[in-house]
Amino acid sequence: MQLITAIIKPFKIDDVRDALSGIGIQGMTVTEVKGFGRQKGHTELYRGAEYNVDFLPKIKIEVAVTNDLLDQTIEAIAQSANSGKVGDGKIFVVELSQVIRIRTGETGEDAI
Amino acid sequence: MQLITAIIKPFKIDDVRDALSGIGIQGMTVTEVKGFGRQKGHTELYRGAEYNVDFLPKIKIEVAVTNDLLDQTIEAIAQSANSGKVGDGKIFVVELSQVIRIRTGETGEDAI
Amino acid sequence: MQLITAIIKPFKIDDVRDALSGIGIQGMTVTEVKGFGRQKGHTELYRGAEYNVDFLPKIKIEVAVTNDLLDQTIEAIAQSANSGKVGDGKIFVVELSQVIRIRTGETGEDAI
Amino acid sequence: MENSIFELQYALDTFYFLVCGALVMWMAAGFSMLEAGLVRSKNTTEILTKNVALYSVACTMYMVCGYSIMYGGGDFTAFLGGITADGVAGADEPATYAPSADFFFQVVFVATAMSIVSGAVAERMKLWAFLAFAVVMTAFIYPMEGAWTWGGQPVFGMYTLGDLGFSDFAGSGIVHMAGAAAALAGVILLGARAGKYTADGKPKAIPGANLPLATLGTFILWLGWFGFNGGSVLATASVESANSVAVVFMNTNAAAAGGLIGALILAHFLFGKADLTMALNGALAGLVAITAEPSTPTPLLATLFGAAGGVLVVLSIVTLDKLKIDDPVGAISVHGVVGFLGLMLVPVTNPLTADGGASFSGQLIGALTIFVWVFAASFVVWFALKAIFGIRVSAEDEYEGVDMSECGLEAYPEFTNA
Amino acid sequence: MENSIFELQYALDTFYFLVCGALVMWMAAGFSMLEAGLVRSKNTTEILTKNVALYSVACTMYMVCGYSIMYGGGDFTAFLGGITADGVAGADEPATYAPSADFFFQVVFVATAMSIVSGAVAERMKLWAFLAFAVVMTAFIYPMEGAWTWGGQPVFGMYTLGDLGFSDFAGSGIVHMAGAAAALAGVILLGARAGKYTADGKPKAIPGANLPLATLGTFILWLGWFGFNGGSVLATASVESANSVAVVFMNTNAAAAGGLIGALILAHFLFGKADLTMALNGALAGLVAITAEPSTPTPLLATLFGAAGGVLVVLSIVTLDKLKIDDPVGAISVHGVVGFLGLMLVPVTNPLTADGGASFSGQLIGALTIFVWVFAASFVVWFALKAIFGIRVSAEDEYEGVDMSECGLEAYPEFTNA
Amino acid sequence: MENSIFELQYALDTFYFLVCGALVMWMAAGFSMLEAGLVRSKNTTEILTKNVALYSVACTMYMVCGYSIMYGGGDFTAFLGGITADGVAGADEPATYAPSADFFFQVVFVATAMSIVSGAVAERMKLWAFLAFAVVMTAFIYPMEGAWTWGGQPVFGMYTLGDLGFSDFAGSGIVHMAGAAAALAGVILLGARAGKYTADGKPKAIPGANLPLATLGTFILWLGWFGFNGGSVLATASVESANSVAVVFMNTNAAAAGGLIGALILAHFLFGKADLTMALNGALAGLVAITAEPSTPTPLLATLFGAAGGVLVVLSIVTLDKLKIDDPVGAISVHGVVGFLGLMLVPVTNPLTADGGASFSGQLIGALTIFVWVFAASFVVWFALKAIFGIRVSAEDEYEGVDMSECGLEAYPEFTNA
Ligand SMILES: Nc1ncnc2c1ncn2[C@@H]1O[C@H](COP(=O)(O)OP(=O)(O)O)[C@@H](O)[C@H]1O
Ligand SMILES: Nc1ncnc2c1ncn2[C@@H]1O[C@H](COP(=O)(O)OP(=O)(O)O)[C@@H](O)[C@H]1O
Ligand SMILES: Nc1ncnc2c1ncn2[C@@H]1O[C@H](COP(=O)(O)OP(=O)(O)O)[C@@H](O)[C@H]1O
Repeated sequence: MQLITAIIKPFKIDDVRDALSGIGIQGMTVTEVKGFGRQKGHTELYRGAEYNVDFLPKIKIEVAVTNDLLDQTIEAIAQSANSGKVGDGKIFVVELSQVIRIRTGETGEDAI
Repeated sequence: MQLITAIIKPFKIDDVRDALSGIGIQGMTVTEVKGFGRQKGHTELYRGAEYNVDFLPKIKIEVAVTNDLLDQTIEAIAQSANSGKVGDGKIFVVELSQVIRIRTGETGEDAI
Repeated sequence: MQLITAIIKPFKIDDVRDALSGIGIQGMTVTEVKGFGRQKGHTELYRGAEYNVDFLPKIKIEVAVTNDLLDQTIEAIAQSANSGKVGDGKIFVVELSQVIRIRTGETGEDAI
Repeated sequence: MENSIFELQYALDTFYFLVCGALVMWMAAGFSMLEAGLVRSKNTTEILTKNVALYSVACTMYMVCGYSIMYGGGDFTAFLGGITADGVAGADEPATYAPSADFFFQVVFVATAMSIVSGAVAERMKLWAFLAFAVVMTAFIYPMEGAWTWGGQPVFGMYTLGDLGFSDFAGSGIVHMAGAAAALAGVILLGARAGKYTADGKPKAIPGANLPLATLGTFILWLGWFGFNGGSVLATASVESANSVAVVFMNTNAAAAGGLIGALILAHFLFGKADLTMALNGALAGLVAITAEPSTPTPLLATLFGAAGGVLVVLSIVTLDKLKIDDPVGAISVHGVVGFLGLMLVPVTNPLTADGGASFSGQLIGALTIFVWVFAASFVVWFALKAIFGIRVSAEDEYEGVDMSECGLEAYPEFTNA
Repeated sequence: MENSIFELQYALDTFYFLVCGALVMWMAAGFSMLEAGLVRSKNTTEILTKNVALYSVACTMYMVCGYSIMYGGGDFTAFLGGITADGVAGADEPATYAPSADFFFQVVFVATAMSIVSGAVAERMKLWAFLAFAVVMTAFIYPMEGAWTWGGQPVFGMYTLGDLGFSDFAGSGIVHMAGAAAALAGVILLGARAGKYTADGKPKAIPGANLPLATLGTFILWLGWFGFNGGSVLATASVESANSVAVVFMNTNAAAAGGLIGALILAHFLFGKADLTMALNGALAGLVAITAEPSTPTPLLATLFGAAGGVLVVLSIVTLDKLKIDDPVGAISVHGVVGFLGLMLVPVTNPLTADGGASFSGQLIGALTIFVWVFAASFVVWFALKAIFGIRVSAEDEYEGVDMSECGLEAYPEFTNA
Repeated sequence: MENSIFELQYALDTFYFLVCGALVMWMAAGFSMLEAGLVRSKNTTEILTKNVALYSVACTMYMVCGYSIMYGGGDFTAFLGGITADGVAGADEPATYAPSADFFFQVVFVATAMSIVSGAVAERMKLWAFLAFAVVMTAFIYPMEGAWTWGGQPVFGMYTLGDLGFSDFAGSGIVHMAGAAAALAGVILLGARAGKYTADGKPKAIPGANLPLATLGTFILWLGWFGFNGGSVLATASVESANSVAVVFMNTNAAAAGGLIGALILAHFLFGKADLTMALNGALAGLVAITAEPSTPTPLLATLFGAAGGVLVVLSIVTLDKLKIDDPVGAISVHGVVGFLGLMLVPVTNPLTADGGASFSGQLIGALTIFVWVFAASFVVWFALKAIFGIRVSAEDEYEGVDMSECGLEAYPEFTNA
C-alpha cells in the first residue's frame, strides 16, 4: 500500500477529484498549504510600501492506494493537475506499512 | 520509529488526545483537513440554488512513536476515535528513518 | 530521495526558508498546524471562566530532497529553527519511493 | 399666531420623536452585532436570523395588538385605523405630537426588550420556537406590564404602581429587566450549552468568534440609547423639556463611560487582563443603570451610577456562570441584575414628593411586579413550547452549529476550517 | 413676529432635510456592507472600493451638472454659485428651506441609485469601467429621468408624467427601478460569473463570505430609509406635514418588517430552511415596495405591501437565476422587480383625484418611461465601454479574485488560506 | 408670545446640538472600526479595548476638569453642578440653548482628538500606558489649547489667537492636528513596529487584517463628520444659521468625495492599483481639510479642497513611512499634515475682515501654537511614562500580538491559524 501526496494548484482540485473518482478512488484527504518553488511569488504595493507574496496557495491531496492502483492513480493526478505552467506541483509517494479503518477495525488493503 | 497519521472526526479530537496522554504519548501535531470518502457530503440550498458540500471537515493527527508503542497507540486512537458511523476515518502508518529534536539535537528514539 | 518534515515555531519560518535557500533548496511546502508537546499550553480567563490553550500554533515544512542533500538540509533546518526553548519542534524523515513533477512528467531526482 | 406656534411645537416634538425612534430602531442592529460577535462562528447565521426576525415580529405584533393593550385599553380596530390620523381615535385630548410618531417610538422599545432574550438563549435554541415565543412576548407579555406601568393601568385591577411611588423613566425595569426575566425563564428550561461545564461542574470559557462585531454592536447600542433615554422625556419643544433632554443625553453618555471604566478596572483586578467583553458589558450596564432616571443626577453622579452598574455586571456574570445559568452574552446580568439596580437608584436623585418621584418601596414593588409577571408568563410559554415542539436543537446539531441545521448556511463559509 | 415664525419653520425644515439627508448618505455604507458580505472574500476589497468611489463620483458629478439637469433647466454656472446663497439663483419663489439642504438631500439619492448597480455586476467587472459608467449615470442618465418625474419636465418634450397620473413619492421607480435597469443592462452585457452555472445550465450557489456584514448592511439601509422616505415629504414644520412624516416613518418600518417575514416564510416553504440572505432581501424588498407611497396606507396595509414585496423578491431571485441573469446580491429583484410592484401599489391607497394621486395607467407609463430610458441609455454606455476598453476582467483574474488584480490587496489577508 | 418663540429657538438649537453631538459620538465607533481593520488580527482586541476605554476616559476627565479649564476659567465645583441647570453657573448671559447640550457636544470632540492617537501607536504600545496618557491629554493638554482658541483665552497670558486673525471653524487644527501632534510625540518615543523596516531601512508593508471594517469605519466617520462640522455653526434656529448649517453639510460631503477621488487617482498613478486604504484615508483627509472652514467655500471649491487633502495625504503617508515614522493607520498624515493644510486654506475663502475671518499669518501662528504646545506637553508625558513604566510591550508580546498579552483574548479566535 502506498500513500500518494500531491501538491497541486488550488483551481485544479475539482478536476483531480473527478479524475480520481473516474478510476474508482473512493477516498482522499485535502489540506490547504502554501508552496515555495520555481514559480516565484510576486511583490505587491500596500500604501506605497512593498510586500512579497513568497508562499503561494496550493492544495495538498493525500490518497492511500493499493499497490496495483498506484501507477494509474499517479497518472490520473498528473494528467488532471497539469496546466503546463510553472507551479503545477509535485507528487510524492511513500510506502505505507499499515492502514486501519477506524470504524470497522479493518486493516490493510480492506481498509483503504 | 513509526509515524502514525490518523484522519478523524473533529469532535473526537479531545477524546483522542486524552487516550494518547493516557498511554504516555507526549507529543502530537494536528492539522485541519477536508476529507472525501464513503461518508457522502450533502447538498445545501442557498438563495434557491444548490451547492454541494463534498469535502467534510476532518482532523489529521500525526504522532511519531517508537516501535514498541506502535500497536498500543494505534489501538488507543482507533478506540477513542470510533463513533461507529461512516466517516470515522483512517489510520496510516509509515516507517520513519530519522527523528531529530531541534532544541537539543537529540536523534532517534530520544527525540520522540 | 527523502521527505523531510519539520515542525517549527511560526516565527522561525523566514529564517528556515533563508537557510534552505542558502544551501540551494528550491522548493518546499508549508502548512499551518497545531502542536501538542512538552511545551505546555496556557490557561486564559475569558469573562472569568477558564479556557486552556493546549494546542500551540506551529508550522510544518515539508521538503523533498535527494539523498546526498539530506544531512545538510536537516542540519540547516535544525540550526535555523533552534531558539533553545522548549517547543522548538521536531524533524521527521521518511523514504520517498517516487517523485513526479506534474508539469513535465519528470520523475525521480529530476523532479525534486 | 398662537396656532403657528402650536404647529411648530407639534412639528418639533414629532420630529424629535422620530429621530429618537430611529435611534432606538438602530439598537436592533446593535444587539445583532453584539450577539453575532459573542457566539461561535458556527452559530452566527442563526443568531443574525433570530435578530432580524424578532425585530420584524415585534413590530408587527405590537401593531396588531400590543400597542392597544398597552395604551389603548385593548380597542384594536379603532386603533389600527386611528394612528394614521391626527390623533389616536378616541383619545380625550388632542395630541401634541403625531400619534404615529408615538407608535413608532413605542414599537422599537418592544423590539429592544425582545432582543435581550435572543442573546441569552443563543447557540442552542430552535429558531422557530424562539420566534413563536417572540410572538407572545411582543403581542401580550410585554404590553401587559407596559399597561401597568407607562400605561397607568392597575395590575390586574388590584393596585396601581404609579400611586405606590414607582417610577421608571425610560425602562430599566419595564424594558430591560422584563427582557431579562423572559430570558432567564428560557435559559432555565433550556439548560447550558454543551461543553460549558466540565464534568465536575466548573464553568468553561467559550470565546466569541468576532470581537470587532461585538464592539461595533456596543457602540451602536450606546448611540441608540440617546434615543431610548432622550426620547423618553416625551417632549422637547420648550426650554424646560429641551433642558431635560439635554441632561438626559449628557448623563446617558456619562453613565456608559462610567460603566465601561468600572468593569474594565474590576476585571483587571479579578482576572489580571483588560477583558474587552467585560468592558463592553460594563458600558451597557452603565446605560441600563441610568435608564430608570437619567434626568435628575448630575453628570458626576451619573458616571458613578454607571460605574456601579459596570462593577455589578462583572460580579453578576461570574456568579450566574457559577450557578449554571449559561448566558453567552451576559444579557441577564446586564439587563436584569443591573436593570434592578437602576430601579433602586431612582429614589437617590428623584425621591418621592408631591410632584412625583420614586420611593424605595415603590421601586421594589414595581420591580417585583414586572419580574414575577414576565418570568411566570414566559416560563409558561417556554414550557408549553418545550412540551409541544421542543425548544432545544439536537446534540448533534448543536455540535455542528445551528447555522447549518436551522439556516442551511454558514456565516463565514470561507474562513473557518473545522 | 410672523417673520420669526417663518424663520423657525425654515430652520426646522432645513434641519429635517439635513438629518434625513445624512440618513440617506448612511445608506451608502449599507450598500457597501451588504455587498461586501454577499460576495466571496477574494472580491471584497474591490466591491468596497467600488462603493466608496461610486458614492464620491455621484456626489461630484451631480454637483457639476446632474442637479441642474434635473431641477435647474441645465443652467450650470448660475447654479454652482447659487446653492450656497439664500436661494437657488433664478428661482421664482423664495425658498422655505436652505437650498443647499435640498441639494444635499438630492445628491445622496443619486448615490443610492448608483449603489444598486455595483452589487449586481460584482465579482467580474473591471473597476475603472464601472466608475466610467458611474460618471455617465450620475451626471446624465439619472438626472434626465429625474427631470421628467420629480423635476416636472416633459419627457423629451412629448408628454408630462405628472399629468398622466404618475406618482412616485420617494422613488421606488425613479431611484430603485432606475438603478436596477442600469444594472440589468450591465449584467446582460457582462454575463454570469464563472462557475455560476453547471455545464447543463443549472444555477449553482456561490455563498457570500460574511453574513454578519450583509446583516449589518441591511440594518443600515433600514435605518437610512427613514431618511429616504421620511425626507421625501419635503417639509415637516406644520401639523400636517409632521403627521405625514410620522406616518411615513411608521409605514416604512412596518413594510420592512412585513417584507422580512414574507420572505422568511416563503423561503422556509420553498427551501426548508430559514434563509438569512433571503430574509434580508425581503426586508429591503418591503422597503422598496412602500417607497412609492408610504404616506397613505395604514400600518397594517404597509405591512402587507411589504410582505408582498418580500414574497415577490424570493420568487424573482429564483427566476432570474434560472434565466441566467446572474446578480450576486439580488439587486435587480429587490430594486427593479419590487420597485415596479411599489409603483403599481400606489393607486391602491392613493388613487387619482383632483388633488393628485396616481392611476394604474399613469404608473405603468411612468414605469415604462423610466425603465426604457435608463435601460437603453445604460446599454449604450455599457456597450461602448465594452467595445472600447472591455468591461470584464480576465478569466484568470476572476478566478484569483478581483481584489488582487484590481486593488492589489486582499480584504482579509490573514483569514483565508486558498 | 415672544417668549414662546424664544422657547422654540432654544429647543430647536438644543435638539440640533444633541443630534450633532450624537453623530460625533458615533465617530468613536468609526475610529474603532477603522483602526481595528487596519491592524493585524493579533492586535485587534487590544485596539478595540483602547478605543472604547479612551472614549470613556475622555468623557469622564473632560467632565471632571477639562471643560472648566477650556471654557469655565477653571472653576470646577460651581461648574459641575451648573451644567444640569438652565445656565452655566455664573454665566453672564442667559443661554440660548441647554448648557448640558453644549457640554455633550464639546465632550465628544475631546474623544475625537484622543482617538487619533490610538491608531498611530497601535500594535506595540502598552494598554495602560496609553490610557494614562489619555487621562492627561483629555483632562489637561487638549483643554489648555482649547481655552486659547475656542475658549478665547490668551496663550499663557501672552497673546490672543483670535486677535491675530486665527480661525478654525470646527477644529482642523484644534482637534485634528492636536491629536496628530500628540500621536507624533508618542510614535517618536515608541519606535516603529518590529518588521516594519528591512535591515537596510526600506519600509515593508504590513497589511491590515479586515478591510470591510476599515471601510465601515470610514463611512461612520464620514457620517459623524456632519455633526462635527454641522454642529460647529453653534446655532440653527434662524434662516441665516440654518443656511450656514446646510452649506456646511453640503461642503463636508463634497470635500470627502473630493478627497477620496484625489487619493484614488494619485495612488493609481503611483502604485498602479486602486488602493482602497489610500482612498479611505483620502476621504478622511478631505474631511479634515474642509473642517477649518466648511461654511464659506462653494461646493466646487470644497470638492477641490478635499481633493487637495486627498492628494497630500498619499504623499505624506509615503514620506512619513520613509522617515521611519511608523503610523499603521496614517493618522498623523490624515489629521496632522492635512489638518495644517485645512488651517491654511481658511483665508482663501474667508479672509480677514472687520467681521472676522482669518489671515495666513494668524493661521500659521495658531497652528504653531497648537502644535508646539501639544507636541511638547505630550512628549513630556510620554517620556515620563516611558521612563517610569515603559510604554512598549516586550518583543515577544509584540510578536505574539498584544491581544494575548494585554487582553488575554484573541479578536477572531476561530479564524486565524498561525
Ligand atoms: N522539494 C520540494 N519539497 C516539497 N515541496 C515542493 C518541493 N518542490 C516543490 N514543491 C511544491 O511544489 C509546488 C510547485 O513547485 P514549483 O517549483 O513552483 O513548480 P513546478 O512544480 O512546476 O516545478 C511548490 O509551490 C511547492 O509547494
Ligand atoms: N484512500 C484514502 N486516502 C486518504 N484518505 C482517505 C482515504 N479514504 C478515506 N480517507 C479519509 O478518511 C475519511 C473517512 O473516510 P470514509 O470513507 O468517509 O469513511 P470510513 O472511514 O468510515 O470508511 C475521509 O473523509 C478521508 O479524509
Ligand atoms: N511524537 C510526536 N509526534 C508528532 N509531533 C510531535 C511529537 N512530539 C512533538 N511533536 C511536535 O513538536 C512540537 C514541539 O514539541 P515539544 O515537545 O513541545 O518541544 P520540543 O520539540 O522542544 O521537545 C509539538 O508542538 C508537536 O507539534
